[in-house]
Amino acid sequence: MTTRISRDDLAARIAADIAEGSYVNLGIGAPTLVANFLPADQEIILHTENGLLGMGEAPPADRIDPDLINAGKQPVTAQPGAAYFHHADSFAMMRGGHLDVCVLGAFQVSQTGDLANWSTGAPGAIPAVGGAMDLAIGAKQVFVMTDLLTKQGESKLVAECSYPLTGVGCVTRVYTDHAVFDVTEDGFRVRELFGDNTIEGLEELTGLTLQDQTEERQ
Amino acid sequence: MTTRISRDDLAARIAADIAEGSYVNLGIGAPTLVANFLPADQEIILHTENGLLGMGEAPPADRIDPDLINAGKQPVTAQPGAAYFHHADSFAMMRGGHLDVCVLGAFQVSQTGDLANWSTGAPGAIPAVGGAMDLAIGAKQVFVMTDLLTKQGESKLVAECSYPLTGVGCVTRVYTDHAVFDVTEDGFRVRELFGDNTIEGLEELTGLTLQDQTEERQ
Amino acid sequence: MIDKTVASVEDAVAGIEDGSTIMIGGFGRAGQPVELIDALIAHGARDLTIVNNNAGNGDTGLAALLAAGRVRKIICSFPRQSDSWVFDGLYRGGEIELELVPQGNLAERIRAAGAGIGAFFSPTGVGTQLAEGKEEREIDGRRYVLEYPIKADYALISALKGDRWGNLVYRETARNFGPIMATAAATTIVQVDETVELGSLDPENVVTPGIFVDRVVAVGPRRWLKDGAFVGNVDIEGRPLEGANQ
Amino acid sequence: MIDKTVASVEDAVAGIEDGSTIMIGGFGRAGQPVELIDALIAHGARDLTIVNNNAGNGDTGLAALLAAGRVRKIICSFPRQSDSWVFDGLYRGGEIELELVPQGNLAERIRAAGAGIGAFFSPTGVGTQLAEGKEEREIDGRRYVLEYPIKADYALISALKGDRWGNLVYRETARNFGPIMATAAATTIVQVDETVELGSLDPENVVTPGIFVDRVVAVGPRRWLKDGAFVGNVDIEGRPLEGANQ
Repeated sequence: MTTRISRDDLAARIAADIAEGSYVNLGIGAPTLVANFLPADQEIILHTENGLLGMGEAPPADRIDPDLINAGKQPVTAQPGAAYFHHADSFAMMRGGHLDVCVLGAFQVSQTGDLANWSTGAPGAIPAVGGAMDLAIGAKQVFVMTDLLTKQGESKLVAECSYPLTGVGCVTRVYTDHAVFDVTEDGFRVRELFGDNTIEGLEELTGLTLQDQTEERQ
Repeated sequence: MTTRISRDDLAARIAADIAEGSYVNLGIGAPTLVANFLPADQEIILHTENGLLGMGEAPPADRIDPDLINAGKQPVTAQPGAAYFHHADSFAMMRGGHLDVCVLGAFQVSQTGDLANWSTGAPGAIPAVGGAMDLAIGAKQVFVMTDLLTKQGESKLVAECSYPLTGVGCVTRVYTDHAVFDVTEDGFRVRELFGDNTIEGLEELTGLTLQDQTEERQ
Repeated sequence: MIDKTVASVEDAVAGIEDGSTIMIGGFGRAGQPVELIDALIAHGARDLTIVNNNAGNGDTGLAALLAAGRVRKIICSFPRQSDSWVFDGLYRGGEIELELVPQGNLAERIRAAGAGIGAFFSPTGVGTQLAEGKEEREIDGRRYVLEYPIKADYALISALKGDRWGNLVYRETARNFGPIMATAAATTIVQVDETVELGSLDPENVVTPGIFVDRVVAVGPRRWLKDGAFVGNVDIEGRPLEGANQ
Repeated sequence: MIDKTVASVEDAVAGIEDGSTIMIGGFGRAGQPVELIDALIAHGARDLTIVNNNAGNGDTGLAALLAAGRVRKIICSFPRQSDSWVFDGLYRGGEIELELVPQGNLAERIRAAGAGIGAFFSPTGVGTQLAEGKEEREIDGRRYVLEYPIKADYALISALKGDRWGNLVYRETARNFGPIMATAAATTIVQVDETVELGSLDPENVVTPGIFVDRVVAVGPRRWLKDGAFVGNVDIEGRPLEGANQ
């Protein structure tokens, strides 16, 4: 029985939902993988909040440019048609709602679309927020890419987040290794099931009442 | 008896008070004349709020460039070392207190430094404010250049402005054809008398009690 | 392939609805998107709210739009000019509504709309008629008034060059309101002298990144430019000098 | 003649007082003014409040300033990184104060200081721990928190080229916080790879106009550049690749 897809398959699944011409910010970590699956024959423009639109792939080792990095501080390139700008302009772009999609990781997503992804709230941990809160509220569609369950088997989809919030009511869709969920006024709706997953099985895993939207889409 | 200096002499007097290296905005109208008297061997950088630092003199007739104008919509040139920017950046520069001096015209200046220069408040007049209110609050020193008296012989220096205000407590110094006045916590202080003017004579013309600061400066 | 270029100014203004709020770039004539305004007049949309620094000059461009009776309200800083007779007549006749905004507050309110700022405290206008009825607050010993964003359905702006992604560069003080208006409108429509190949604008020098731009139309060079170089021989309104070598 | 260039990094940081608030440009290592930071360490000012996106990487630059015990407080968005051991140690030891600000609010608060804005309503952080105790308001159906400007006594930033008026251009994503920090400090100090003749920077492409700049010092090109061209052969920290043709 298959109930989980791989992280690469999940990245590919997300990439397939991003229309040509979209302006997209891929968060640090797993969401960065989505770039590998964007179709080469389509133009999708990547934004990195440290001041670049039209971000390209990583350079070869001898062409690393320390002045040209992404938000994860990894070396990148700039595509023809790129533009550089300063941090206030970059975050104005995000906060002003000009990005079509951003893809973020998550510790938890609540059924009202609250996102927790910046702090576990563990005592003694050093807090660091970066652009997470700006990204969370700053795109027309906020996609979350995450495993459905923690390593301890707890659901990351929750009735209410117990971790410190990144943003309130901001998530539009959650792509997990088990299924894809839309955040709606009625809570999570299952948009697509991967492998042998069932609505009932997911309700058991998450402890939530889920709406079934899978048929409507077929 | 000489009690008034010419407008050109007044412009020259103001120019002499502007230090090399200053960033200066000259308001529309008479203040524009000050540019003619800035010493050619010194670098003083002129700002025009429609998006240029390093504004130069007017071009010859066959070199007028409709894309290169000042705030009065007159043709100008750009000096080596100039920079162009958009309107939000230009007014951020003003509002943020980065200009050293601006020189403005006035209908009235009150002894607490209130400025009225954008509207006579006459019924039926079409209002227009432009950048006047931003300039009034937007430079480290706000100089006013004006005749002391209206054509009707009324003092433009007043206890309290009767015309609609442009800015509150914003004027630092008033250059008139009769004398130069500093705005202080104790009201107007006469800094310099032109021609045969006396403190007493100016008190009579203005109806105000004036402080005498002329000796201190000598 | 992303291609934001459109073939004609008619295509560029297609779909603009009656009742729209439209930002129009330019400071006086500099940077005014005259060709797009002419197309908007021909297009016929009415009951418009216009955001511009001025309220039209002479009988062309924005003044012609006003003269055609298409504008219900104008938000601007400096309507009254020596050549603003069209606006003056409408205003005195009570045929147009005016919201007068200090120029820097106008610019910052437009930027705020594009930057997702809910409102901001500005020191400009404090204690004046133009701040009457507005919330006031003292912060750190200085008085401020609360100003709200101005957003628009459309922006019509003019730039020097653009590529098919909508990246733009401007020319001299014709830049003025273009870059901020582009950020504040749901649909931004740009006339450029010339469209250029993607990749030919230096990414360091792009002033408006394409993310803010929806449609780009090439309208040909200004009369005072030739092959990208300034040749002059015009007056400040861009009319050829008498006897000039045209 | 205006000449903002100074001869050495020592001259550039001269006069910085104990207790100053200092903005330091850079996002991680990109755009970090390492030479100026080294000069600041040698200069000796202490009890500093630092504004930076991060809290130092490795053992050089900002991390070295922290290690030298000069910093009382840091205002930043992302202190914890894989190589932020210097900060981590100080923080856990209670030897440094941290004000954590979402990155976009950090940038906008710096801009607000430079632009004379008294405060602004931001949607970022609403309903989170980082908005606790802050004024909140609903505007047009959306919730916002009120954020105040961050200003500084000094800004230390890094640019690619500058002229004697202080006009600056940057390189790629090393631009980041430089242009806004330059506007928000009483005294802005810039290290550039190279100073250039006045007039050689195209006025259309100047990113920071000289009005925001007080001192400019040339520190020579980055290791990955030669005669203005990118040559590579370094790792992401700018260290030469083994066997690279240096």
